[in-house]
Amino acid sequence: MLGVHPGVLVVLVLLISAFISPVLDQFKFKRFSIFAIGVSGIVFALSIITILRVNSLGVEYYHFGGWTPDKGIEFIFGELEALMLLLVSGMFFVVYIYNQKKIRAEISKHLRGWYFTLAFMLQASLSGLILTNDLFNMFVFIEISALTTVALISINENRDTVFASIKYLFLTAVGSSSVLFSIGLIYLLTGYLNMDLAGMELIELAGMYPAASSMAMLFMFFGLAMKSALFPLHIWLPDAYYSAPTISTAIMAGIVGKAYIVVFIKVFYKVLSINFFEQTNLANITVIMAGIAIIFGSLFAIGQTKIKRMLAYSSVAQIGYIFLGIALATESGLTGGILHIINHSIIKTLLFLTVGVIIIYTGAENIIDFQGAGRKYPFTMILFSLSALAMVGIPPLNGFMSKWTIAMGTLEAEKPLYLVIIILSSLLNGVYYLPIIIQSFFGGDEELGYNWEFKRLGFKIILPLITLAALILLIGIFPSYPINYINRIVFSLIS
Amino acid sequence: MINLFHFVLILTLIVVVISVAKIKDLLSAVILFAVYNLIMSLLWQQMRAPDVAITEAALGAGVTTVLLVAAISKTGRLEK
Amino acid sequence: MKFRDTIVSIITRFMLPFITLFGLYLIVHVHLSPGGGFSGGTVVGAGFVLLSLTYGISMQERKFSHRTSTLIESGGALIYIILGISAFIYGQPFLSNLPIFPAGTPGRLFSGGFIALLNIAIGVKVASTIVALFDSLGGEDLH
Amino acid sequence: MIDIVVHPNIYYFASIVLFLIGFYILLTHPNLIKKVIGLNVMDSAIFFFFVAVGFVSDGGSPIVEAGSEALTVNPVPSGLMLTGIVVSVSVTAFALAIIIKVYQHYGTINVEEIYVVRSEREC
Amino acid sequence: MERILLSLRRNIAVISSYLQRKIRLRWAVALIIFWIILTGSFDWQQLIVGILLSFLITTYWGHFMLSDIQAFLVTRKNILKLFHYFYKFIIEMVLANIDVAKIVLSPKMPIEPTFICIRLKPEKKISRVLYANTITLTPGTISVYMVDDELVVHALTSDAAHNVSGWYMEDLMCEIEEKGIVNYE
Repeated sequence: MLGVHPGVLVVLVLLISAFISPVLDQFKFKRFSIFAIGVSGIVFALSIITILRVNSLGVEYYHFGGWTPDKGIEFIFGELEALMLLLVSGMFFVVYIYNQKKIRAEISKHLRGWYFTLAFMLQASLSGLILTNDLFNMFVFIEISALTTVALISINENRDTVFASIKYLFLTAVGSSSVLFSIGLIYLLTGYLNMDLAGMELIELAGMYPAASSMAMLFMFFGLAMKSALFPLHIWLPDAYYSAPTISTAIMAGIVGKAYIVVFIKVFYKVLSINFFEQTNLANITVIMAGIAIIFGSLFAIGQTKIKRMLAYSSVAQIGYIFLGIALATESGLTGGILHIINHSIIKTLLFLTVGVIIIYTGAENIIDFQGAGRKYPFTMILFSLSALAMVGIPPLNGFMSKWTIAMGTLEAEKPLYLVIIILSSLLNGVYYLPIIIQSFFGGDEELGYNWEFKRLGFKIILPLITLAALILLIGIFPSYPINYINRIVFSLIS
Repeated sequence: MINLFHFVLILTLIVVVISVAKIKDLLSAVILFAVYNLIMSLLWQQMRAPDVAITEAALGAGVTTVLLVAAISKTGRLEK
Repeated sequence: MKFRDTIVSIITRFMLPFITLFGLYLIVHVHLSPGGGFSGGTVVGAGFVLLSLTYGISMQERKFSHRTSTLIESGGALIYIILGISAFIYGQPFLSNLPIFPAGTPGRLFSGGFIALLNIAIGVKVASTIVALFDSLGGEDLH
Repeated sequence: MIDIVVHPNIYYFASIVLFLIGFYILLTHPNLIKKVIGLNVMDSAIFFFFVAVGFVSDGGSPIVEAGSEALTVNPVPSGLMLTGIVVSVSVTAFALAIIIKVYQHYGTINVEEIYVVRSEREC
Repeated sequence: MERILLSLRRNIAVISSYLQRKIRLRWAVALIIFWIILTGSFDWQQLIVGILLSFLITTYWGHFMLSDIQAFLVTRKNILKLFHYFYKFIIEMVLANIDVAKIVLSPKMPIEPTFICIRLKPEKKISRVLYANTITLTPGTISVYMVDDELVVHALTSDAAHNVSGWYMEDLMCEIEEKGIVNYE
């Protein structure tokens, strides 16, 4: 059927459930967690169908309202989009299952319906952001996701969250404004808002109007880098990640930033491609910024005393890796970048979820409090260690594969300095992750035996944690399948 | 070729915005900002975009001003 | 505390129906003249804001309670999506015009397919959102 | 109407000037409400830019009468800007709501004073 | 005694509901006229939607519109008076505009802003408000605040302030009120 595409249904189902939840809330509906699991399960199934359909039928376009692409909004279902859609809906599914118990502790009762409205809206806007092939529609989805993210940060109102959210709101609004300005310039130059058509026009026009096109590029770069927290523009990130409730943080760290990076890839490889990689120096500047991000993110992380802040700064470094891979614009570099989007999403989500378990049961927010936590909560801390090691890049785990591929990319681009930076940063990662692991298992004074906590955690928390850990291992041990898939994406993007 | 009226409106806009930036009293700044939005909507009407003009007049000059005044009445009037 | 100025209260009572009608005019005439769901909804919502500014939040609560506004807000969005989805029945993409809404002659009111219906949904949502926004920003202290 | 000869790019120039003034307000004023105003100025400058992109000198309003084929301005940018204005207003409303919360928690809406309050608490 | 009171009250309720229906109909007519002015056409599609919306609005705002304003000012008896009033009003407005322009343009700027409080002769709220708005619309004076029959007026010069009390327009308004307003209660 022409009318129904599973990928479009993803967005629609989410929007409908977002608007149904306040109605249900008014009628004293209680079981929002189960409702959320159901909806996100459906969405997850739909995105699996989407990726299968893309595999069998190739790239498909969906035109809203039956308008032609030069007039109307267009969704694209390519391989990159399908993969990222699967990532987003999978991560949300996992986080919702985990939410079951967590939400009772962190979010007060009368806000739960509201919380799920926001989360559904966020997921819908992120899915739309990934799928859309229209520049202005992209802007609208960016704004929706920004607003819902701020609302998710400040859902528990206290001194830290209001400050973090106002900071994030201002910076993200500046970012959106500059994205919109850039879209205006692109529209002025080409007369199209469709990404493919505008990109096609820009190939010829960029040479004729270098000032306007490079300005469009600069504004777009500034806006998207601000949103995805590339190093000097990351200042909103630590506050936001630290003060938000842990479930919101897991969503933000694992998924929200990644969607903006996907948009970055789409815009800079499809629309502004020629400009970006041949006529200007912006790609080189991005590489340098990414290198600084990798080093300084890790250095800042070492200095932190709060565990969530440390993880936030580690995110800054990892976003640097992703941008490094993207901006190198070589085959391996881009492959590594996209693979690292997936890997970092999985690893960071698992890190925040495990830390969330510890925070919920012990209230430990400082790194020092983690002494001996491994003996009280061995299962959680083993998974924490696994993901931390994956983040450092220990060989059989997935973090190693993406870092390795990015390192190959630096050699392909003949920038060996960045290989050194990657190795150095891995060492720095080790410096701040390993002490926590060692302290948690061997530190502390208490003479506690190992006390497995399966009963206390319950199935609904263990299942998502184990799933994510299994994914880390699977991608680490059998990297060829995802890498082959991503290679196809990269081939279509670079050619 | 450009209409003289447009030119005058644009100059007024810039002057108003600079005075918004310079004024210390927040309430006056908000009222000047409403003036700015009204001039903007007039300009858009002159530039043959009537639907944007009507939306700007309703939202930019109306709702935004009301919300800003509400916020100022809750926080404080003078910029320190 | 009630605002006791007779001029404002009488004029509010006198103007409110006209304000509402003007908002509805903007919403219904979306495909014929400038305006549309958003501007019209804002005008209607501004009428309610005027009401609560003049007579206090209690009067507004009587006419348009918080619960109603929440329900209507979600309802407007849901109507929009359902109208869009109903195109699936005819095998058309999302938000296509349905065959049951003929295009009509341009320039007359019953033309433009279901655009007017979509804008009514938008207008309903926007009006209730404006009211909710004003309430949540603490409009009750202003009058 | 009187016409004077100025380059038509004055619209783009003006919008960029307004954008920069808005950005200046956003950056230099420590007061949060002033920052919100600056943000709005920036946004409306961009909307102005879009309207200018669609503007055709001597074009009529894009309201189609039956059978007429007069020159009209491009309706697409102004249609987009409707959405843009909506988005900007919702960001403003949200920012103001959070600003009121900031005032309740910190007793001030001046960013520099908020930093002072925060650093005092951490010491 | 109680029974009599009760029946009286019920009668009043019946009368007032009848009147409300009548007044509601008048409101609907006014709204439809407004609608026709807005749309500028007599197309049957427009008219149907207009009538529908007008009745929708009158049913929604119904009680609110009517609970205080007991009746319309316009009746068959006083419509000529009203036209006369508006005629005088426009003349006054032009004259006062010239006055204010003189004051503003003169280099000395002889302004002495004053507040005065006057007692209004008209008895109905609606006619008071109409009179207060007349004062506002004639330049140089602005009616600031009105409670019951006290009206605070801000005037640009003391002459204007003196002229406001005992203005002949007020007597005109009283005449309109006497002839026009049927006291329904």
